[in-house]
Amino acid sequence: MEHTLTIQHRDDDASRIGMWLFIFTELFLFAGLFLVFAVYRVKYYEGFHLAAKELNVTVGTINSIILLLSGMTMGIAYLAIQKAKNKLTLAMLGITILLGIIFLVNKYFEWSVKFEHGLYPGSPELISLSKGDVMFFGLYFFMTGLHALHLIAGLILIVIVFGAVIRGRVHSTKYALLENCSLYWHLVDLVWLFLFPLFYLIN
Amino acid sequence: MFSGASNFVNSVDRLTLLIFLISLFFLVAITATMIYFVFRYNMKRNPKSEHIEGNLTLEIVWTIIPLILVGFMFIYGWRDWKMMKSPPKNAFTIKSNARMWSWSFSYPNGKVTDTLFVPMNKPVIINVNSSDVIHSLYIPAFRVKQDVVPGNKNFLWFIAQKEGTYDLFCAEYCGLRHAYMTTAVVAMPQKVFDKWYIDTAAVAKVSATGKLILPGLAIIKRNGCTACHSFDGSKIVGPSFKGIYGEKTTVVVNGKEQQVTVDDDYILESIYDPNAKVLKGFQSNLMQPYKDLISKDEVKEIAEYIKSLK
Amino acid sequence: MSQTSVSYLEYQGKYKGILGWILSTDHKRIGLLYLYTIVSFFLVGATLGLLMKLELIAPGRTIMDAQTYNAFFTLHGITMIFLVVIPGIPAIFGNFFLPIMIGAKDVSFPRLNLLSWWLYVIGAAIAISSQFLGSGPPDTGWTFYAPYSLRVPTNVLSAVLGAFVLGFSSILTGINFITTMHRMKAPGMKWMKMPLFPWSLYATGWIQILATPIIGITLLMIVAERLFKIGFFDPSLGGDPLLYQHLFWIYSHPAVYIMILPAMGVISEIIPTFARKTIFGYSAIVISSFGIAFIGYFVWGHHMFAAGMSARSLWFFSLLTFIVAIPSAIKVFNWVATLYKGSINVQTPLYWALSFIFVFLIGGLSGLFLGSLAVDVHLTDTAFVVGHFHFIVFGGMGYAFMAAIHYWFPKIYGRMYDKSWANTGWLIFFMGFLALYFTMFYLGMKGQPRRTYDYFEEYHSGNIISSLGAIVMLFGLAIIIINLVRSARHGEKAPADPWGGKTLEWTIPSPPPIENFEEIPEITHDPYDYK
Amino acid sequence: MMEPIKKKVEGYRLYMITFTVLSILTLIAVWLTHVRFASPLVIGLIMLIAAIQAIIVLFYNMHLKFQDKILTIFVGLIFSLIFLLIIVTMLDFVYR
Repeated sequence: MEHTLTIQHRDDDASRIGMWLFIFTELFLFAGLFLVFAVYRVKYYEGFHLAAKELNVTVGTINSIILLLSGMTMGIAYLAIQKAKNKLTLAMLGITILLGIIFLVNKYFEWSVKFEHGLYPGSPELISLSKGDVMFFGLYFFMTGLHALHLIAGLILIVIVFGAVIRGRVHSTKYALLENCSLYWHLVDLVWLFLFPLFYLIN
Repeated sequence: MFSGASNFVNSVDRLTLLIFLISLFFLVAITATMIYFVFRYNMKRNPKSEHIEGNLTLEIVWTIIPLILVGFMFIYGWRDWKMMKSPPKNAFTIKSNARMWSWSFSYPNGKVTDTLFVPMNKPVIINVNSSDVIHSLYIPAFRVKQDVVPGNKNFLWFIAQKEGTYDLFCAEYCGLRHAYMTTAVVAMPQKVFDKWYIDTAAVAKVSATGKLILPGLAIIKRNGCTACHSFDGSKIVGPSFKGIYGEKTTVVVNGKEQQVTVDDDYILESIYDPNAKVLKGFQSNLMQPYKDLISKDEVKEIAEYIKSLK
Repeated sequence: MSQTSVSYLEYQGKYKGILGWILSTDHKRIGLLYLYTIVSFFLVGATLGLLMKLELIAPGRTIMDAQTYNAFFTLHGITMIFLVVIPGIPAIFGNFFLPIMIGAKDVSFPRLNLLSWWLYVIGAAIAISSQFLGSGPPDTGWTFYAPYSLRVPTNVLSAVLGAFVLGFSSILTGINFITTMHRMKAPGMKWMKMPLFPWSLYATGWIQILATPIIGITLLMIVAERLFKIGFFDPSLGGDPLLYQHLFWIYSHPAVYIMILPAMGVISEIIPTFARKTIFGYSAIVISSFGIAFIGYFVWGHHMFAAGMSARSLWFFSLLTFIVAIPSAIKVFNWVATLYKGSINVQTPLYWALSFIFVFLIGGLSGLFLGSLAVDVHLTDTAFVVGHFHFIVFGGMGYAFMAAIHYWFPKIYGRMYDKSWANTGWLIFFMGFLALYFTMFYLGMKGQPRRTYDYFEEYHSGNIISSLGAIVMLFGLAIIIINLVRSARHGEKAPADPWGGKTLEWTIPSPPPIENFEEIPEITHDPYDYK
Repeated sequence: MMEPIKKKVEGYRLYMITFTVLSILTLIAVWLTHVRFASPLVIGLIMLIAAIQAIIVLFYNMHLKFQDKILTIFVGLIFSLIFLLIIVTMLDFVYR
C-alpha cells in the first residue's frame, strides 16, 4: 500500500527496543524451565546428583567455549559492518555459522551416546532407574533440545543476514537487522551460560 | 449458617459474615454515592463542572482504610485456617481413597466402606489418597475441603458435632462422572458408632441405609464399581452387570476382536487385569487393576451377585 | 479529496475487497478485523454457555449427556479466555485507538501487527479443530490440569497447541504497543500527559511479555509429556501435579490483569468525558495500574489454597491477594470522585461504565471471601468461584467492552446508533446478568461444586433462577448487537466529537482518515482538559 | 526516552577480551567441580561465576553499556522478577 510508505519511516531504535522486549519474553520462557529444574533438584537431590555424572563434562566445556567464540565473531561482524568492512563482516558471519553447526554436531553425538545407553525419555532402562534420574534426563533433553532449537533459529537468522549483506540490504548506515540478529545470538549464548553449570557442573 | 455441624462451622461462618457485612457496606455506600452524584451533578442541574485534579489526603485515606480492613480479614482467615491444619493428637484416623469416580474409606480395624461413618464429638483425621487423577474431598456442611493430589500426602480433620447424614462431594473436576462422585458422611453418637464399628460380621450385609443385601453387592459398592457399571442394563462408562453372566460377548485384545463367555474366570481377569480384554465399544485404560483391593474370595462373591442379576 | 483524507473504511490500496482488509497493515483495519473475529468467537462461547445453563436448569439429563457437557465447558473456557477476553480490549480498541490517542500515524511495527492477527486466527483454528480431529473434543476444562490432561484419550494436544500459538499473538501485540508508546508519542506528549487508556495498555503489554511465555513453556511440557513420556507432571514418573498448577497460574492469574487493566483504562476514559471534568487523581490511577500489574504477578497461589501447598506459601499468597485488592479499590474511589461536581451527561456508555463499577465491585468484594484462607477452604471449587470470576471477567471486561463499543462506535463507523434501543438492551442485559451470576454465590455458599453435570435437588431452585437469567441476558445481548449492526450501515452520520471528549481521537473526523492526522499534533495540555 | 548514546563503540579488541575472560571463567568453574564435589559453597561459586558471565555478555556483547540507562533498568528488573518468581515458588516446595 502506498500510504504505508509515508508511515513506515525507518526507526532503528524502535526495532532495537522491540528486539529487547522479545528477548525478555525468551528469557521468561527459559525461566519457566529453570523453575522446574530448581523444584525437582530440591525434590530429587540424590537422583540429580548421580544422574549428572552421566554427562560428559569435557564435551560440555568444549561446546561452551565454541559458543563463546561464536559470540566473539558475531560481535566483530557487528562492528565491521559499521565500519563498512563488508568482507570482514561476511567472513565473521560465516565463522559464526560454522561454529554454530559444530556446536550442534557435538550436541548430536552427545545425545546419540545417551540414546545408545538407553537414557532417553520413555525408555525401559530409564524407567527402571530412580525417579530422580527420569526427571533429570527428561529435563536434560527438553532444555538442551529447546536451546538447540533456538540455536537453529539463530543460525537461520544469520544466514538471512548473510544474504542481506551480500545483496547490500544491510550496510554501514543500515544495520539494524544485523544488530538484532546479534542480540538474538547472544541470548542463545546467555541461556547456555546457565544451562552448562546446572547440568554438567553441579553434581 | 452457624449450624454447628462441625467444630469449624461457627468460626468460618463468623468470618464469612464479617467479610459480608464489610463488603455490603462498601457496595451500598459506593453505589449510593455514585447514583447520588449522577443526579446531583447532572448536566441540567449543574451545567458547569468544576476543575478538580485530585486530593492527596483523600488518596492516602482511601488507601490506608481498606488496607487495615483487609489486614484483619487476612489475619482472621490465617488464624482459622491454622486450626484446620492442627489436629489434636488423640484423633481417630480414617484412610480415604479416591479414584475415578468413587470414594472408599478404610478404618483402623480393617473395615472398608463407601460411605464415611464418623463418631460424634471426637476428632477425626482423614488421610486422603488418590489412585489416578486429582480429586477433592469436600463436606460442605462441615466447611472442610482437601484436594487429593496423586503422589502427595495430605489430610483433613474435624469434629462432627451434630447427628445426621451430610453430603460429601468431589470438588475437583476429574472426568466424565465427576458430578456423580458423591457419597455421604454419617455422624453418629459414640455408642452407636462403637456398635457399628465392632460388628464386623454385619459389615458385608448392611449398607448405609441399613437394608440387608447380598455380600457381593456390598463388595461392589464398597469398591465404588457402581460409578461406572450399572445394574439395570444402562451404559455408563463400563458395561452394565445386568444379564451378562453366561453370555457370549465380543472383546478387543490388542486391537483384535475375540469371543469370550462371561464366567468366573473372565470376571476375575476383568477385575485383576481390566485392560487385557475390553468389551467392544468401550474405552480401555479407564479402569485400574483391583488386584490389591479385592481378594479372590471376594471376586467369587461378586460373580455370584452378577449371576443373580438376570 | 486528496488520498490522505479518505476515511480508512473507504480507502482503496493495493488490494481490493476482502484482501484489502485481511492484508492491510493499517492499525484501524486490523482493529476491526479483531472486532469481527472476537465477537464471532464470543457468540460461539456464549451459545455454549447458554446450552450449559439450559442443561443445568433441572437435575439429571436435560438436553445433553455428561461427555458433551464436559466438552462444552472446556470449549467455553478456552474460547472465552484465550480467544475473547485476553485479546479483547487491547487487540480491538488498543489497535484502533492507541496510535490515535498518542498522536501517531500507526503502531511501530505495522506488519508485525498484521502477523499477530494472523497468528490469532491460526491459533483459533487449531484450538477449534480439537473439536473435530482425533479422538473427540477435549474434556479437561480450560485449565488442562495434570495428570488428568495427560491421561485422557481426548484430543487435548491441538487445544494446547492452539493456546500456545495464541500466546504468541498476544506477546507480539504487547511488544508492538510498548515500542509504539516509547517511540511514537506526539511531540509534547510526555508520559504523564498520556491518556489513561494507553497507560493501561502499557502496563498490560508488560504482563503480556513477561507472563505469557510461562504458559507457553508449560503447554509445551504437556505436549512433550503426552508425546515423549517425559514425566514433568505425572506422579507415576516422579512429576508433581502441583508444579503444573503453579506454572499454569503464574500465567493465568496475571492473564486476569491482561483482561481487566485495559477495561479499567476504558472506564478511565469514559468517566471524565461524560462528567465533563478532568479525571480525579490521574497519577494515582497510573500508579495503581502498575501496582496491580506487579503485585498481581505474585498472587497466583490463591487458586491453589486447597491443593496442599506449604503453610508459608499460603500465608504469602493470601496476604498479597488482599493487598492486590487495594489498587483496584483506589481506582474505583477515583472514578466515583471524578463524578463529584461534574456536569454529567448521562448516555449509553456512561450506563455501561457505571454498571461496570457496580458489577466489578461485587466481583472484587466476593474475591475477599476467597482470599481469606479459612473461608476459601469452604468456597473454592464451588459455584461461588464461578460467580466470582464471571463478575470479574465478564462483568469487568465484558461491561468495559460494551462501554467501549458504545463510546467509540461513532468514531469507528462515523455513524450513531439508536440510543433508546441501546439503553433498553443494557437494562435487560444487566438484569439477566445479575440473576445469572448472583445466584451462583448462593449456590456456592450452599456447597454446590463447580463443573458438575448434575446436582442434588437442594440446589434446584437456585439453578432455575440462574438459567432463566442466562436467557434474559442473551435476549438483551441480541438487542444490543442487532442495534449496533444496523446502525453501522444505516445510523445517522456522527460528528467528529459527539460526546465532547478531549482526547486526540475526537479531534479528527469520524471515521478517521487513513493517515489519522493531517499533521502530527503538538501536545501542550493535559489529556482531559475541561478547564 | 531510550535514545542511544551517540558515543561510538570501541574496537574489535573488546570482543576478544570478553571472549578470553568468559572462557577463563568457564574453565575456572569446571576446575572448581574437579577440586571439590557438591559442597554448597562450590555450587554457590559456580552460580556466581555464571552470573558474572551473564553480566559481561549483557553489558558488552549485547551493548547494554552503550544504551540508554532505562534499558539497563528494565533488564535488571527482568532478572529480579525471574529471581523472585523462583523464590516464591520455592516457598511451597522447600517448606511443604
